[in-house]
Amino acid sequence: MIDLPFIAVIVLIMLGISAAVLKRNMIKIVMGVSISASGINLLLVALGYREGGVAPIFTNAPAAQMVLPTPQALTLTSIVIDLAVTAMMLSFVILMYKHYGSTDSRKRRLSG
Amino acid sequence: MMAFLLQHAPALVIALPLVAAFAMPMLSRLGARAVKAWALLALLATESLVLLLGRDVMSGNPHVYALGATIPSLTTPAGYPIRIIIEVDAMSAFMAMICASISMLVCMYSLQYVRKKGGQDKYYTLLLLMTAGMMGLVCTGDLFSMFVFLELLSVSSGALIAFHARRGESSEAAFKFMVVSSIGALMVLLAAGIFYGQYNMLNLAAIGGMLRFGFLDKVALVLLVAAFAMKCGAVPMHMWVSDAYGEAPAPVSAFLVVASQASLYALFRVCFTLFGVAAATEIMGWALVVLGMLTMFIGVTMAIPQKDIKRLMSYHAVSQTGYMLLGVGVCLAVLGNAAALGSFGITAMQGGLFHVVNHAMYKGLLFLAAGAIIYRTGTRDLNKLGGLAHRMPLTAVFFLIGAFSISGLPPFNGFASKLMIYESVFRFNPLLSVIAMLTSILTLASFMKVFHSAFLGPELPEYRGVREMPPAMWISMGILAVFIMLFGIFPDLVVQYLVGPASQALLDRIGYLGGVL
Amino acid sequence: MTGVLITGAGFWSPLVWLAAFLIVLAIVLLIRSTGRKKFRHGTDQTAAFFSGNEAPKTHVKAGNIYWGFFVTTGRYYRWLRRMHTGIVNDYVYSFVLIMVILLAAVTMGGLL
Amino acid sequence: MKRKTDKSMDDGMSIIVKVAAYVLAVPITILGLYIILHGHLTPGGGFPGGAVIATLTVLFLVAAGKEKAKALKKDMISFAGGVGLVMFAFFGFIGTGTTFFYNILANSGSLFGMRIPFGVNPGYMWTAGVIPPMNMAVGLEVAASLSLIALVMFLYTMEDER
Repeated sequence: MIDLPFIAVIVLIMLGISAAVLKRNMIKIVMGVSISASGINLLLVALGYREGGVAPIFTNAPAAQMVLPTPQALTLTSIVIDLAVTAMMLSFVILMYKHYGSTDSRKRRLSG
Repeated sequence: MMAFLLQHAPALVIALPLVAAFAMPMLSRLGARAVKAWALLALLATESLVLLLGRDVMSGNPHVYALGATIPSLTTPAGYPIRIIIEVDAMSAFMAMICASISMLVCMYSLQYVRKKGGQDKYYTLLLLMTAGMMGLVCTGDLFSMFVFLELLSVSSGALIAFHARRGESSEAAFKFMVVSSIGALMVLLAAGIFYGQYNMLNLAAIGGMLRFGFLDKVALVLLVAAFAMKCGAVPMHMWVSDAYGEAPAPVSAFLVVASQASLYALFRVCFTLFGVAAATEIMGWALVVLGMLTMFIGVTMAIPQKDIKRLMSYHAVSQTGYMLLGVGVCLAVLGNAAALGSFGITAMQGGLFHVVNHAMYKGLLFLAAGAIIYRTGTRDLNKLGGLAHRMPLTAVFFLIGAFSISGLPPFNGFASKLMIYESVFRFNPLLSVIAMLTSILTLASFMKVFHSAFLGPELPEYRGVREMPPAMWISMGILAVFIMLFGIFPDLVVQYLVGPASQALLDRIGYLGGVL
Repeated sequence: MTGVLITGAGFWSPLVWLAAFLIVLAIVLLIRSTGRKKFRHGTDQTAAFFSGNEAPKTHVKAGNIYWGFFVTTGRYYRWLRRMHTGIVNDYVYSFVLIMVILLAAVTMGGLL
Repeated sequence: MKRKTDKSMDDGMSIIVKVAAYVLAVPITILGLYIILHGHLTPGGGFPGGAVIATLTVLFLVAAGKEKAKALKKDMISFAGGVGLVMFAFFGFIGTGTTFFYNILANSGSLFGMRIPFGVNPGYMWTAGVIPPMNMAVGLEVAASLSLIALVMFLYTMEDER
């Protein structure tokens, strides 16, 4: 059963990338990137799990082996970065919608 | 004081531009002049720190710095590396020097180029953030920090590409750039996760020391190589480059070239230091060589028909990246074969790394020259330009220097590095060398097209009022031009004191691992 | 020796090249100076020869340069244009494609 | 792309929504501050707490509408963000006597410098050295930046529809 999170991770990443490849709506492309990022965050959190370990919170902690909080720190950092990236991409979509009047990725002016 | 600065220089070169960027929203209340002075001062300080650090590192004294430890060199307090560890060897110092120098010159150029009302503080904040991202990317010794700095670099450069947001095209270019670079960065994070799951480590040296090279490691290798090759613009993942470089403001394009070089550094670091001989180096080396050949040829042939001056130059930036991939890829392919490595592998790598610094300089000069044309005439369409040499002779001279250098004409610096690549690659596979030379010829042809259509011909009536560019712009371009000449006339000294130690450091995998463990 | 770059198979000395360049330049200037006497500005000598007619003051625009080259390589360029669509989905697709090819190469290479 | 003017959003939503938003503002602020201040004791810290406080801005924007939103000064918000970031960097730099980011206050006995007794503990506030001040700096920065993002996007999209 321990492999279940990893299967979910692969499914999420594939889902996100296929949305970025197949969807024409740019907002859906942004959503695809976000879904991929969530999949990778899930991977990092899943890697932090150790059987019999205690969550690395010092307050009220039982006297047992604590897990190393590195994956949690990584996940938090990655969430922050993902937020910044998503906000950036959405603002570009807003700007493009204003100029081109469409959120279709095929309506572009730069090519060749 | 000097010793203190030197000891903490690895952390300070990243922290200084970062803090300068943080303080910018407060300084912006003092007006545009204060903002410009602050940005230039911060980048000057970074540059001098990097030079101080680089001189020490190049003399065979790599620095390792553990953030937050009781002493800076305490990397393994419990027998394994913890904390964020910055490791600056000669290769990192080499790249850091390029990044710091170009960022300073770009900032100097921007003082008069960027005229947008109300956006000045944001522009310089983003420029400083980009510098910090690059510095972090080339100095860090940790896979996760690499991801963080890569994203810092992408986000700030994405915002700078869309700096002139009233043009729809720049938002479009920035959007495409952000989508591909965030997916690439996610793949780097996925690789970091794969390594963490197997070895419980994120430090490059520690992972390198424990590498088993099973299936998952191969997957991680592919993810990292594909992501960094995409970030440096290898064909067929290069399409974002022409959009982003073409639509960004001219100094930002010059700086984005260096950002791509930083990704290239990460690619080399992963291939040589993290995996080394243990990886399927022959296959990986051939993969890089094939990518390099495609990049070179398709980049240059796409450049010839372009009508937008900056888009043309961005395809050349793609094409030149191919030379670096070729040179270093050949070295990677013969890494397991000591005889071949000694006879031509090291020279090929030195040629590739020499081309990195040359490319950063001449491509920067060319983009800045294109910026001067756009600044004075207001158009970037080559069909509308003509006869500018009558009015802007200095720009024409600088453009010619850059064009000769990128086409590999003696005695400019591009010739020296290209000659090293041709001759060493010829002994690996003659066909590759022939294609590389053909690419150079096509490069010259396409730059002659630009020079003819923009600068030569009779004076056009619409550009009668055009003047020479303002001083801050030509001073920064002049510095670049002088360095291009110097590097062209004394290539042996550059190879001996800069490129040689860098290539040695890249090959010295044991030394890099031993710095931390 | 200073000023000599070892380039794998041979060497490259910019200083020698510069010296040779200067010597050739001096010879060229010498030859040029012998012909200066017959040269007069503002006469037909300086005008371009255009079948005896007045040469038009036109500028060849960028779009017309290398016209023949593009005619001969038309098929290659049509293929390139098809490749450079400028659609963001294709950008992501090519990235995924390269990743798959590399993965196949690296894992299959281990088996061989 | 011109759209029909939608005046209904200029003054925000109905009075019920406004009152509910104002009532909710207090618990949201308290929750955010709690998460920031206890960042070194419980899961959370500067980023989540700051994000919670930034939802306050979003709530205000949605409830009060465009006209009131213009009262928020973008310069002031970005200034606050800069203060937070510089504070964070300052706490990084004060450790430079030892190493960058060295936790100089931990176990020193001064502010936030209490030694932690080993074993089960109820959570002591004055511990962890420079981490709580850094959390506060990050909280300020994140609250300001996310508010700024929401404000700019809100004003920009509203302008678009005029």
